[in-house]
Amino acid sequence: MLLNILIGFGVAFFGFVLQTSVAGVNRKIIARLQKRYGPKWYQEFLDIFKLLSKRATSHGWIFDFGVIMALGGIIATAMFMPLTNNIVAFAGYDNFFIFVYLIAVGMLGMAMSASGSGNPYASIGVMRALTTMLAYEVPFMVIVLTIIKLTGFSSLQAIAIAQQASGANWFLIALPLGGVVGIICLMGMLGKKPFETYIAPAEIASGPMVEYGGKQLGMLFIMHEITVFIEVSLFVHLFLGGAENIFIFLAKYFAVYTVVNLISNVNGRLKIDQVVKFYYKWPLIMAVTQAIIAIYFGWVI
Amino acid sequence: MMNSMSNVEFLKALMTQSFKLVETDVIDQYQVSFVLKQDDVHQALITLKNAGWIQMSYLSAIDWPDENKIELVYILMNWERPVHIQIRTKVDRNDPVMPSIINIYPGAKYYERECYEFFGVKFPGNPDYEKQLILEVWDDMPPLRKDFDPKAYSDKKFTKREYKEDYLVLSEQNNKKEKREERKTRAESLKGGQKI
Amino acid sequence: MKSTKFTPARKLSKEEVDRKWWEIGDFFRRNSLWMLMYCTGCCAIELPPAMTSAYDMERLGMGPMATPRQADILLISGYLSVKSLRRVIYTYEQMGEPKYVVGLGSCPINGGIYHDSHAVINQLDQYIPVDTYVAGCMPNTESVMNGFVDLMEQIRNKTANGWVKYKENYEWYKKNQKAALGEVIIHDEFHE
Amino acid sequence: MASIEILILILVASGILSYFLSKLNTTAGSILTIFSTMFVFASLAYYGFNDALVTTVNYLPGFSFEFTYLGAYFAIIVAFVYSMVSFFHPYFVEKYQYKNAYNMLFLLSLAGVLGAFFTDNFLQLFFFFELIVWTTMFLIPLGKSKSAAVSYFGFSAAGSFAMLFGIFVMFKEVGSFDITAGLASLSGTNAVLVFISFLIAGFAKLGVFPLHIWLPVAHGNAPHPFSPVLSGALVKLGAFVAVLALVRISPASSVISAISLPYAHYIVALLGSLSIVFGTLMAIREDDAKKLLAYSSMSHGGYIIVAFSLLDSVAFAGGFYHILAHALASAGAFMAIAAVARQTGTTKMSEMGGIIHKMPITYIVYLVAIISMAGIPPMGGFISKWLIFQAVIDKGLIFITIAVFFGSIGSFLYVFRPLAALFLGQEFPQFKKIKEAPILMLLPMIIITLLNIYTGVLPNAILGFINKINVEVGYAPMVIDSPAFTLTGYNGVLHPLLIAGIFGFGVVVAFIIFILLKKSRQVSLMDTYTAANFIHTEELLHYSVDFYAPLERLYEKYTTKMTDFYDGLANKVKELGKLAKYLFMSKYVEVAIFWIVAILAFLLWGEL
Repeated sequence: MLLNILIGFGVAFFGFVLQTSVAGVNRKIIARLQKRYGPKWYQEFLDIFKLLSKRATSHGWIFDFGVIMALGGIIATAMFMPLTNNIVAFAGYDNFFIFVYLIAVGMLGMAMSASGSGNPYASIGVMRALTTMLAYEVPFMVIVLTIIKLTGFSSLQAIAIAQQASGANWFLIALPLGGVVGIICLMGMLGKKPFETYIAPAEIASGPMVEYGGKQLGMLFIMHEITVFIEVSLFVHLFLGGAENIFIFLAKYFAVYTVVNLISNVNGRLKIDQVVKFYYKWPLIMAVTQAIIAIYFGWVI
Repeated sequence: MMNSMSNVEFLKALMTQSFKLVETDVIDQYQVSFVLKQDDVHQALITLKNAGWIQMSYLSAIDWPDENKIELVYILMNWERPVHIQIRTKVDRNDPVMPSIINIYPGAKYYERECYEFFGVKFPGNPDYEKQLILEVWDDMPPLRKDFDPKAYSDKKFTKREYKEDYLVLSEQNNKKEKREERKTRAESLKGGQKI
Repeated sequence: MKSTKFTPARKLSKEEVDRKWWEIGDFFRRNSLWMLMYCTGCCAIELPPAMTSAYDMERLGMGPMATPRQADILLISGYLSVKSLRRVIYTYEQMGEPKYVVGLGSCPINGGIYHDSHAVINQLDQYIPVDTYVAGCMPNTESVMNGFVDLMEQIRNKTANGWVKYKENYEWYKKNQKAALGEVIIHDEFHE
Repeated sequence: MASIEILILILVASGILSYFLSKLNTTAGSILTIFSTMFVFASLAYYGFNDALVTTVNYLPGFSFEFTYLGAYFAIIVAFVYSMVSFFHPYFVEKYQYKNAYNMLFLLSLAGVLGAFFTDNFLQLFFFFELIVWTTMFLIPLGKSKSAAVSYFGFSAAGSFAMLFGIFVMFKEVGSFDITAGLASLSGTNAVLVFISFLIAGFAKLGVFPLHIWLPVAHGNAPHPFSPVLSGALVKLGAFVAVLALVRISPASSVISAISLPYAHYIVALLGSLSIVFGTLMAIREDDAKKLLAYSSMSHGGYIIVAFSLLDSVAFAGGFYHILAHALASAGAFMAIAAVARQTGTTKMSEMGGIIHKMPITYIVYLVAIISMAGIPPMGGFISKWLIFQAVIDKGLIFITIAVFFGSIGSFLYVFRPLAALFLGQEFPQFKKIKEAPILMLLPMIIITLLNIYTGVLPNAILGFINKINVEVGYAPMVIDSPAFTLTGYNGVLHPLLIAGIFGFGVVVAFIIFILLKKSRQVSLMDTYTAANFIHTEELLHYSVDFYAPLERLYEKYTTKMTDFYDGLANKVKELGKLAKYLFMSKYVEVAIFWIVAILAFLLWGEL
């Protein structure tokens, strides 16, 4: 049991390092896209450690407790995440719903702490974040329902192995509409443009982050990196057939994150009600069609 | 062209028949300036507003220390007849008082507050013309009066940076010298205000 | 025969440990400087070329930030009127330590062309400590970038300690602010 | 050895006693209420779990009881909520007019609940139903709103008369009022009739979609200590009747092959999911905290209906567990709001802010309650929602899935709003004086909080009891692995204890990181980022009015449709009443006599 916990913590730490480096590399890629030289690939590490080394301001105990709860919830979620077919901390218990709902604990903690800062911008940002969540979660859930119904498992590892067993027939290909919906919903989860309405630095002063500085902001950055790791690897396991070994995982992970990042960098920003309307129009329709085709008619490529 | 000229004519007719104008100045086809007695201003504004000059663009003021007057300029705009009107009147500089016009143009409220702040013109009838609007915690005479010396104020309030020696170096090459000389003469000639 | 007496490593005192940590922190701080741009004057126009592909500021790890809590540098770009000086002081006191101030243009240095205005202050470092000045009216972009590199050098040699000075000479700064502004925090109908 | 009859008699007696005791001293009556409810709950829980409740009848002629696990489960939950809420009485009852009647009605309604859950006879069930309806109908207006009581009574009466109709239809066919035997032996159109009429009764009590109007009105305007009972306990009565209908009756309706579910049950499930979506959307745009929670209990009633209409053992387990989890969660949330309302005097979220700095314990209680309500681990709501998801996904019900997940994500939105607007945010000057709630009010809230966590961490004991119910109503027990604390659904295994432990581990790690770093500087709430402007009033820095305005704008023009429909209906009924008044109560006696004779002739036409 202790060994499992250590493995899980290792997975979480690995996720943090991986995502931070990938994010740095992506910053350089985007810089080259804009004909700039770009920062060092380890710039994100520098930022985070710089923040941790600064002296922060605090608005009372809920402000700090929320941050701790957020980071703790996200670390706990990442500890359940399988990396490959055989690297998983708690085999069999990596239930899909854990990831969806245990992440929510972290989100709730961050929202609490942000509202506890007593800044209206923070509350507005939290409101937008929750509304965006309401928007992207439902189509995503319908697709995941289809996948679970087809495979018969809700454990990520089992789903990945099932895809590999069927001759690398990834659900991105087997359920084409669902794959598109998955990518769109992933962009919403990661808060990438055009769905980054709740950060909006020029508009509501970076939303929930408005009052943070120093170590609280640094911990929230760590939390954000681990959250991105969880969401991207969810996508990898659900739609890209997981990974036999760690290198395949790294390759798929990097590919997914870079593609999403490139798509997002040629987009503007939607208004929040436009986000809701968008998700409840095309992605939901596509998801439901895909589900009906796949479940009731059994047409799977 | 024709239309705008007719606008100016219409305007001059309107003003001359109802007020005795001290001076009328047609700047161009889109700008006319009337100088009125202080008592006629309200009546003139009402007339013009009824005639369609519904927008009070700005209330400006000019300080004339040597004739000891402050000139108020009400700038009006009409959106049907494209003519800017300047209603000018002069008030006494020692105790400048001008009844407020917020009953005619409510938007003038803040212009009057600003005018009080920068020129010290009092506007009885405007409930809070004495409240500070732009200058926060101002502690000196109205700063746009001509006899207000901003340099002295700045020296008094804001610490200056001391330099050990004056770094201004004038090169002695002739062409540069001539240039400087003629620039100086031109500046002198412009002092009086009349063009060369 | 040489004695093989074992000499234990000298125990580091607390100050030395703190200094080591501080140097490590300085490395991170000078490599990721986040700015809060208080675009008070015309010199702000020099920042877009500094940030975009001409002189890519991000390669130094610098970037714009939204709020004073997150920022390290308070960037005073251009002349500073009395009203905005109040806001600048309020913002500066909200920033988390360590914090640095960079003044762009000649106006923060000696008033520049506004040296005799009744509404513009002449010397910024009387009111808040300034770590780096970039002279020029307006300074061109190379010198702006150079100013930031200088700030990094100062952080490396621990000379960029304006925030310490501000804490030590707090009364002096407050006295200057009172003398120039009357009061810093304004109560009036627009702020209630 | 405790006999149900004895318990009911104890409740009635202590009710009457407390009436006179309250005349002398209100607090004494409230204390008596606390003790009697505690005693009833304790004996029910003890003997119920060891199924040693005696059902013999000695003193009440004509009454007969039987012990079913189903009834016992409901009865224990309801008695628990009653006993917890009764701790609030010493602080609230003085405020109300008819204060000495309050405790009596409270205890009588509990007696009615016990009878309703343990009876084996439909006429008694109806009798106890009416007892509950009448007692609570007199309790609700003490919150100073007559109209709330009227609408509550209207819907409840509709429900119970529908049930009476169903009972008679059943009696006509079966010839007995026995519950289990009677319902089991129904068939044909009668079965459909009874099914529908019982569902109407259940929906009306549970406040599910078409019959939900009374719920926010009654919950929102009921006395503060009675709202938890309404939402946590009495609403479950509807679930009880709905379970009777959905489980025991099998109306003749063909089965949809794709999802292996009868049409009738699928339609019921669709109604339940409609009520989930509707309640969520209405709760998101509600400004009164109590009404918000009322709408949330409407959407949770939808979850319960969906669970029971799936005809599936895991879904049943989820439904029963959801009844418990929602009872605890909503009781905790309502009690926290009641405590806040007692200290501040309002429940409007737009009028409050920064209560947390004065009432931290109440805040924690509310936080745990809403985490459970939103179905987030490690609280009870997650377990039940997980079980329901298992069944829904296993049957592949797409549209119900949309509703279920919409409700579960939307619940984040509406439960977070009181958190942000009421507890967090800027501290208003008028609330700088208030204190934390008194200890006797904190005690039950803390107990409920601990139970919320317990149900989320170690659900197996309770699920073991629920399995007995599953067997009783004729379904397979779901797989629970007691030593390893795991639950096995259709497509996955859940380990709540592990999740809770890992969550604790993560929090500990984060706490260590936090402690090791440099200590942060404490600043006041008003010293916040305002784009460098000097703001001196708290209200300007508190974002609480129209929290989700951009989202509300998308659907707010559709929100009044249902209420308009019911208002129209009410007007029709009024006109009918006017007509009858004109016909019979007119001052011309002969007209009335004429009409009565005419109607009698019409009725007797067949006989003559």
